[in-house]
Amino acid sequence: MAIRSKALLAALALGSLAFAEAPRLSGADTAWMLISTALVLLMTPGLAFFYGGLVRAKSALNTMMMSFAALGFVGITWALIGYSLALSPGGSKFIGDLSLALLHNVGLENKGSVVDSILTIPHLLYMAFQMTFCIITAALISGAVIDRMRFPAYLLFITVWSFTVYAVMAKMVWGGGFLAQLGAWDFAGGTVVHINAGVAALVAALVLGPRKDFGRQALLPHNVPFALLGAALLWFGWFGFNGGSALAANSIGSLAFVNTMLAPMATLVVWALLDLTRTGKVTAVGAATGIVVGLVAITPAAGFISPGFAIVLGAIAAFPSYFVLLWRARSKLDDSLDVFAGHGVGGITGAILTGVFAQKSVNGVFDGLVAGNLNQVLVQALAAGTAVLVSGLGTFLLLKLVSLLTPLKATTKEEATGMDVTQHGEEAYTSGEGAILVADLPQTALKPKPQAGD
Amino acid sequence: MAIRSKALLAALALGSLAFAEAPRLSGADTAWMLISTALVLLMTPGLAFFYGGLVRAKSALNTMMMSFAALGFVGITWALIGYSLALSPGGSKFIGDLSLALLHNVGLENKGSVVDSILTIPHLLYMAFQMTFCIITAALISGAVIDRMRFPAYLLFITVWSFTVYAVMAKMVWGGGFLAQLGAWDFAGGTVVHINAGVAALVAALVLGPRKDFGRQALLPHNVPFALLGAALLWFGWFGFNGGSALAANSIGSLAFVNTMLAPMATLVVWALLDLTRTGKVTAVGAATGIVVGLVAITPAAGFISPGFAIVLGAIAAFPSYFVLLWRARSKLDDSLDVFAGHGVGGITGAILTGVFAQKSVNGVFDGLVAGNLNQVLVQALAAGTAVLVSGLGTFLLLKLVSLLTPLKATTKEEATGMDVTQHGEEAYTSGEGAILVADLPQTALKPKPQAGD
Amino acid sequence: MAIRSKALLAALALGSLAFAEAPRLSGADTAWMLISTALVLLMTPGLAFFYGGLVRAKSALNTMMMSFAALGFVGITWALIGYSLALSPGGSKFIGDLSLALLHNVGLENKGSVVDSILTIPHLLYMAFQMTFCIITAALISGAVIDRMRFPAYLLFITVWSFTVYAVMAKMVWGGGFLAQLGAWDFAGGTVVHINAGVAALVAALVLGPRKDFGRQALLPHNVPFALLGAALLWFGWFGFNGGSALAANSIGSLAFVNTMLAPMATLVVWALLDLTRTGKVTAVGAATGIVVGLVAITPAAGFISPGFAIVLGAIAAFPSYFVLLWRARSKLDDSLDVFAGHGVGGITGAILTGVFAQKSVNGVFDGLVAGNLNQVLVQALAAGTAVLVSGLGTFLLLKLVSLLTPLKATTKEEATGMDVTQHGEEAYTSGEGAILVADLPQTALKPKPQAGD
Amino acid sequence: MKLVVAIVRPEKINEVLEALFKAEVRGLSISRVQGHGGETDEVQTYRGTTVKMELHEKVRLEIGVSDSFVGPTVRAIMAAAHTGEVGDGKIFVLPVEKVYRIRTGEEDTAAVTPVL
Amino acid sequence: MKLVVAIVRPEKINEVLEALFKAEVRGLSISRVQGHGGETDEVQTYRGTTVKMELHEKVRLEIGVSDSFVGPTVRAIMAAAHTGEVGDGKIFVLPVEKVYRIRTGEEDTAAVTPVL
Amino acid sequence: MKLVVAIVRPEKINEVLEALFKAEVRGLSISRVQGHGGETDEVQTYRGTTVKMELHEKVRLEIGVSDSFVGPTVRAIMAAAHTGEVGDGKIFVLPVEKVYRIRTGEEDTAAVTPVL
Ligand SMILES: Nc1ncnc2c1ncn2[C@@H]1O[C@H](COP(=O)(O)OP(=O)(O)O)[C@@H](O)[C@H]1O
Ligand SMILES: Nc1ncnc2c1ncn2[C@@H]1O[C@H](COP(=O)(O)OP(=O)(O)O)[C@@H](O)[C@H]1O
Ligand SMILES: Nc1ncnc2c1ncn2[C@@H]1O[C@H](COP(=O)(O)OP(=O)(O)O)[C@@H](O)[C@H]1O
Repeated sequence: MAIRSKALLAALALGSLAFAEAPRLSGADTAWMLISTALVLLMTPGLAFFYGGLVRAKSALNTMMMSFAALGFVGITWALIGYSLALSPGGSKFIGDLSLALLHNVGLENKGSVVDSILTIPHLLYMAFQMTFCIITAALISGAVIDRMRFPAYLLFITVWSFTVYAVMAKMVWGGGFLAQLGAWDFAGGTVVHINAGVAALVAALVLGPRKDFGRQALLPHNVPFALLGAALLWFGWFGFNGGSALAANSIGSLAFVNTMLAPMATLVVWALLDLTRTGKVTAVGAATGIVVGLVAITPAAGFISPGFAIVLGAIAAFPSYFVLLWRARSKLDDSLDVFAGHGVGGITGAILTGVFAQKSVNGVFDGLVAGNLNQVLVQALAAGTAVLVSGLGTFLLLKLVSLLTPLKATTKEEATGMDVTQHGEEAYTSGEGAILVADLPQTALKPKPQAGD
Repeated sequence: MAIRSKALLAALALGSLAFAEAPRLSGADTAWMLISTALVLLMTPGLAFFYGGLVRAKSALNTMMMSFAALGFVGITWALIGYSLALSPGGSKFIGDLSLALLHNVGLENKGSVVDSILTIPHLLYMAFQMTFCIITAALISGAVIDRMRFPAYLLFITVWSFTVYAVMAKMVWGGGFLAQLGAWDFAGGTVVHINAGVAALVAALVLGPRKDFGRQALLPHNVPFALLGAALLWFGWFGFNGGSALAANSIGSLAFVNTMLAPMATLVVWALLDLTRTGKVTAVGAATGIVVGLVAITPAAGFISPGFAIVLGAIAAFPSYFVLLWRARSKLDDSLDVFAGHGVGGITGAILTGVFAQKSVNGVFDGLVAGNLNQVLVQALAAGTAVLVSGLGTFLLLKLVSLLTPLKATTKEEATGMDVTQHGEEAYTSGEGAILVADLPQTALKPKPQAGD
Repeated sequence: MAIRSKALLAALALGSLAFAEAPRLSGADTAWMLISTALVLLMTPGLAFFYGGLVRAKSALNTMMMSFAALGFVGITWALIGYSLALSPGGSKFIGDLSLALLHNVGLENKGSVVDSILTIPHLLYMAFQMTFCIITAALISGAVIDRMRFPAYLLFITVWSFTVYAVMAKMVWGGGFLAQLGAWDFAGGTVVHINAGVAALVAALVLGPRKDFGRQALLPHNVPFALLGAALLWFGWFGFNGGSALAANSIGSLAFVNTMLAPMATLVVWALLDLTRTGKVTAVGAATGIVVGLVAITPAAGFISPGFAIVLGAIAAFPSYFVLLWRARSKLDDSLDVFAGHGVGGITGAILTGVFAQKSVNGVFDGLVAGNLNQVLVQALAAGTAVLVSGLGTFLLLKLVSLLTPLKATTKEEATGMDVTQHGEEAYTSGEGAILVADLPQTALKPKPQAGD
Repeated sequence: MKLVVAIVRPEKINEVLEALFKAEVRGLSISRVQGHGGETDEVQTYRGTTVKMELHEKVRLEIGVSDSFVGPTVRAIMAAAHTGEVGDGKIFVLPVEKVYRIRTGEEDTAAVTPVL
Repeated sequence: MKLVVAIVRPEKINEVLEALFKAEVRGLSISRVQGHGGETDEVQTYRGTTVKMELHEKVRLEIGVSDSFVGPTVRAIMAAAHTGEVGDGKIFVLPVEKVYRIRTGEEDTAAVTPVL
Repeated sequence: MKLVVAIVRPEKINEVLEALFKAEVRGLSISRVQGHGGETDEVQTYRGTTVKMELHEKVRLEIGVSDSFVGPTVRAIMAAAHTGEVGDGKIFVLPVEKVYRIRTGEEDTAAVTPVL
């Protein structure tokens, strides 16, 4: 089944025959995958700043912590069980088995993975690379629930979500499961990561309901430079995300890499021009958003389409997200940081355009509409639809389940005080005035100076 | 003509014979160039923070956007036409032809580039690597015009500048053009990038004229930590900029890389000591500036001189920039962020010192003054002079041209209000107080609460 | 003696025989070590933000500059003399000789280093990689003395410390010296970097004494997002720190890399749960701290233990640091940013657990307690103890020496005003109000407007 | 002439502004302050350091009004800033001897009557 | 004794300070405030959210002066802060009952007479 | 009713607060201000630009008190904020005509008497 895996695909694309016998470990591929893994890991802190800059100061830490916490809770869960359920060679068309649980059989040789037929790096490194995808997918959801979801409930939610909803999606697409067999292609995670996160975010926003101030007060970004920094780190990390999805430092990796430069550039340009025509001003928040949308849209197509089409895809992708975003802000839907408009809509656009612009002459594996294969578009759409259903339903049930164990939403009083103080007992920016050291400190702390009293 | 290209040079430096027949794709070189390209791309956001931290809060976004916008507008322009005009094998000694326009003939094989004779990575990746150079060069100019140049005029300017002035400079030096034939060497862009940007900035500052507050009020950095962050990201990215300019993970690449560590370290030390002796205090803004100046100066020499001389070069390079910078602040010239003092002067210093410290025993290709070849110094100076002329003249004409289409400068009233609000309709840091959601929002938005009215 | 070096070890671990004859330069290893070196260099700016975010705004620049300055002063010192004293093949069991001083004999071939037997990259690059370790070790100490140590005294201190205390530690462990011969293992610097820096910090805090406000006022973080950014950059860079310590893009490098992901994730989870049980809230500062502690603890073990044990090690490592940190804040010890609790305690924990979890079946070289070799635990403990003595004594003497030349501590008045203003003549965040340009500026500067006077 | 100084909750400021504008009070200045009163202090922890935050974020309004406007101004604030929970804030009415509008030099009532 | 409270444009503050120092007024405190008055509001857009910014950045000066200094102080501010455009700001003169200099315990006039 | 406005050193604010609470003064608001007085200006340099910083960080307290509390309040501040160095700050006592507690509508003394 692994035959559908993005990795093998990348290999096939090279038309290499070498893969008759098992591939050997490659230093060059290992070097590239080491750095790619580091790059994708960096995306989650990048997301923390992208999101954190867009919220009010009193929820900045809460927003950032939702991403940082995923690095710990989702990461460890992936190592213990998530990886096995998502990408073990065995299992069903929808979920893996436990053969790789607790990193059992995940060694330093290029053996035992679902992509063995083309794996040229240690299996352990492949597991780690995939881990970073699971982490950021879970963290992406937080953009819809920041500023009101109780932190313990959030931790429980993403932890379980990562080895259920995410594992199923990964198995179906990359584990040689249902969608892979269907003939759907997803180079680096348009379906598994972005549609999945976008839809989960939409559902979570609906289940939690809006913040008390939503629609009545302007909830403005407290630090736009942080959002720009986040977008920059996301872009930087995305080179590992897409470029690394070839699992090798080869031509397909290079193609995916360069398309990951070109598409968001085009989206950025179109987004800026849309801003300019609509309001007469090019906004910075818009630029940051445009970059991310372009990155989302190229993800499923990165290794499949020509650079020229990547520019076109990036340009087209600006429109649906731009207008859904405008609509959303006027709606009653408090998907606070527009995860659905950005990742859900952007992911669907990308998934379908992959079916449009793919060319066997480029990727060596399959043709899209431009090469006369209309069918691929339908398959891609079907896959996107399936993802919407699976993710939406799974997320809904899981949130309901969690709500039985612990309340999901903070009280309006806590919201008013600010989530940083109420959920984390900290403020992002403190001056220290009026902060009195409490009693369990050395006595001197209580009476700043002998004579201070009188 | 490509024989003069920095890439070939790097190759020759290895004294390799393999280049009789066409080189093969190398996974190791591809891995290194993939990450190098990502690193150089990251420099532009780094520049956004370096510049953005040094301006007043009310222009922070405007300053950052001038860099981010280059990522889109210059990047796409490069793909469509800039690359072909700059680095197509054909064309004249001053400008390329259109044979590579629209990425035509820019494929996944190591064929069709101006550096074919030594290219071991996909041509497409080479194009992308060069793209990142063009982007940051254009963005560098913005430091001279922030806080007063109308944003639409800026967008038009850098877009055209990138496929005219930059393309000509690149062709002359790296495209086997005029300066290459002259025997001038520029390893990674001292001439093409830094002298070019520095002089363009000087001209732009003169054409636009100073900000209304310049020389009357202290215009201080609103966020020095951002400037330090920017300097750090620039340094980090510069390893790809210089190290990657060998186009291979080889000894010359390593030499260029290590020199990119040593030179700015020396500049930083000297700069700190200059600060200490002059004012008794080592400044943080000075440290950030010193690092960048050292990076600029080593750029043309990185792969040509020994590590020992790199330290010397870095130490020397501190002086001219340090004092030009002092003079500038007291002058009437509002090169707001000292692009000329940093990149222009630093670039010229580096270009000439390249002619001084180069050794065939190190780079395998040419000798400088220290090896008894005085002539090389003159050639380097001549090349620098040519760059000053071409860049200065080209930039001047282009700005005049743009000014015919749209005013270059914001009104003093707009300046007083702040460029973020007037050009982008945003503020970098908002608290949300007194921000009223406007009418096209759900009714609830207008009356925060039923009873709020009375 | 080099036989004990971490590098050779990594090689042996491959069970390769190739090392009978001298190894050849490898493009793949060079690519990986180039990026690893860049990553470790980035850690020092990362540290600047981790530390800088945790201090009060009035000392933010001072804190950041203590790291940035190390990039210059320690870096250049290393190139001139430090490297030779630390890692020249010759010399005694405690200090190297001057054979590699001034980068003499440090060339582009893989010759002349202490790890020649397995070196597959240019010697110059190996020197640069090691340089980045020395820089961050010195910078780490600053966390104990920020907010009160005079900057010139600090510069003098770290410069000399780097080629004395650090050089001795490096020689003993990695230069085939005393501890290497003893049979102690330190994969990437638990002893040389973290125990060393942690103990030096403890001593420095004691020698300088506390800040005047310590224990009387709450000294709170002025910018927690900066601390999170710093932790993220540290983690990102740490992949080069540990992964690069294999000196090759091979299986051991991959193992070290993946363990560098897993261990801090486990520490982060445990730290969050400790916070949750103790105060009912998961703190952001705690998350950042937990990540760093986990990274410290895995450092000596990264290439020696299985991924499963890496998770266990990370989880265990949270406890000692967490509670030492609690105790410290209530004590009279002003180790301001808990360098000892984080790096000292974390380093000792890691060093000893390396002796517990190491398995020859994994690292190919030696067994720990879990494989029945109790002795290794004792050796590791002995090595840690030696490091504590050497570092503590050396640092103490050096500080006393420096204090003879120039006062170590700022006056309480300077402390009250803030170190940024008094040591650097700058403020991190300025609004420009009431800042009057001084006389040596153009006349216009003095009278903002003709009519402004009356 | 009077100067009305009011301390209100930050989350209430926009409602207060609307109420004032409805009451034809258009000239005012606000600033962020931190206040102490009957509110219960929150505890915060930074690494080992536990602190009691004795100050809470508030917004201070400063409104110069002619005597006839004091009543409407106070009532508007009272209504819009009220939650009933401890921490709603205070209003102080101070006497003013003279007011000038810098742009025109107008004085007193004229100085605070909005330009139309 | 009087307390002069003035609201001026941020871009004018340095000129105002110079004018005050020229007028021998050396003791003062300033703070950033946001003001509403006759200024036209700017519109800002953040993603889909469009807002009207009803407050503008201003600087507030607080100057305690002895009666004889009120005139010069007001005149200095008036002159230096003036642009003629809507938004120049206001000056309020408030009565003060007592002034203390913390360092010396000096009161009233003595408390605000600069140390030489 | 009086409004006590005090300007003190930032590094002294926590001591001042403690002293006030000891004196049963529990209702107050503080804000960051920048002040100019007799302090010597520091010089700062940013690249080539050298500036004289004429303003120093201070904290402003605003305390509404009933007449009987004016004395204790002033004394508490005087004692706790004092260092004897130039720059300790000032205290101004202003008359207040009316005080309201927004939560309850209580007026004057009742409005500033802490809730227990
Ligand atoms: N006497 C006072 N002087 C100045 N400000 C005060 C005074 N009392 C209260 N405040 C401000 O009002 C806020 C709320 O007051 P508080 O007494 O806590 O609530 P309430 O007014 O509902 O009893 C405080 O945080 C403080 O900012
Ligand atoms: N009645 C008032 N009370 C307090 N501040 C005021 C008042 N009126 C105006 N201001 C302040 O003065 C600024 C300018 O006032 P505005 O009426 O807009 O301009 P002008 O004074 O030129 O008519 C406002 O932004 C506000 O900060
Ligand atoms: N006349 C005044 N009006 C308002 N604030 C003042 C006045 N004089 C001084 N201040 C404030 O008090 C602070 C200290 O005053 P200063 O004269 O420097 O010291 P001292 O009071 O010890 O002589 C100043 O920085 C300023 O904030």
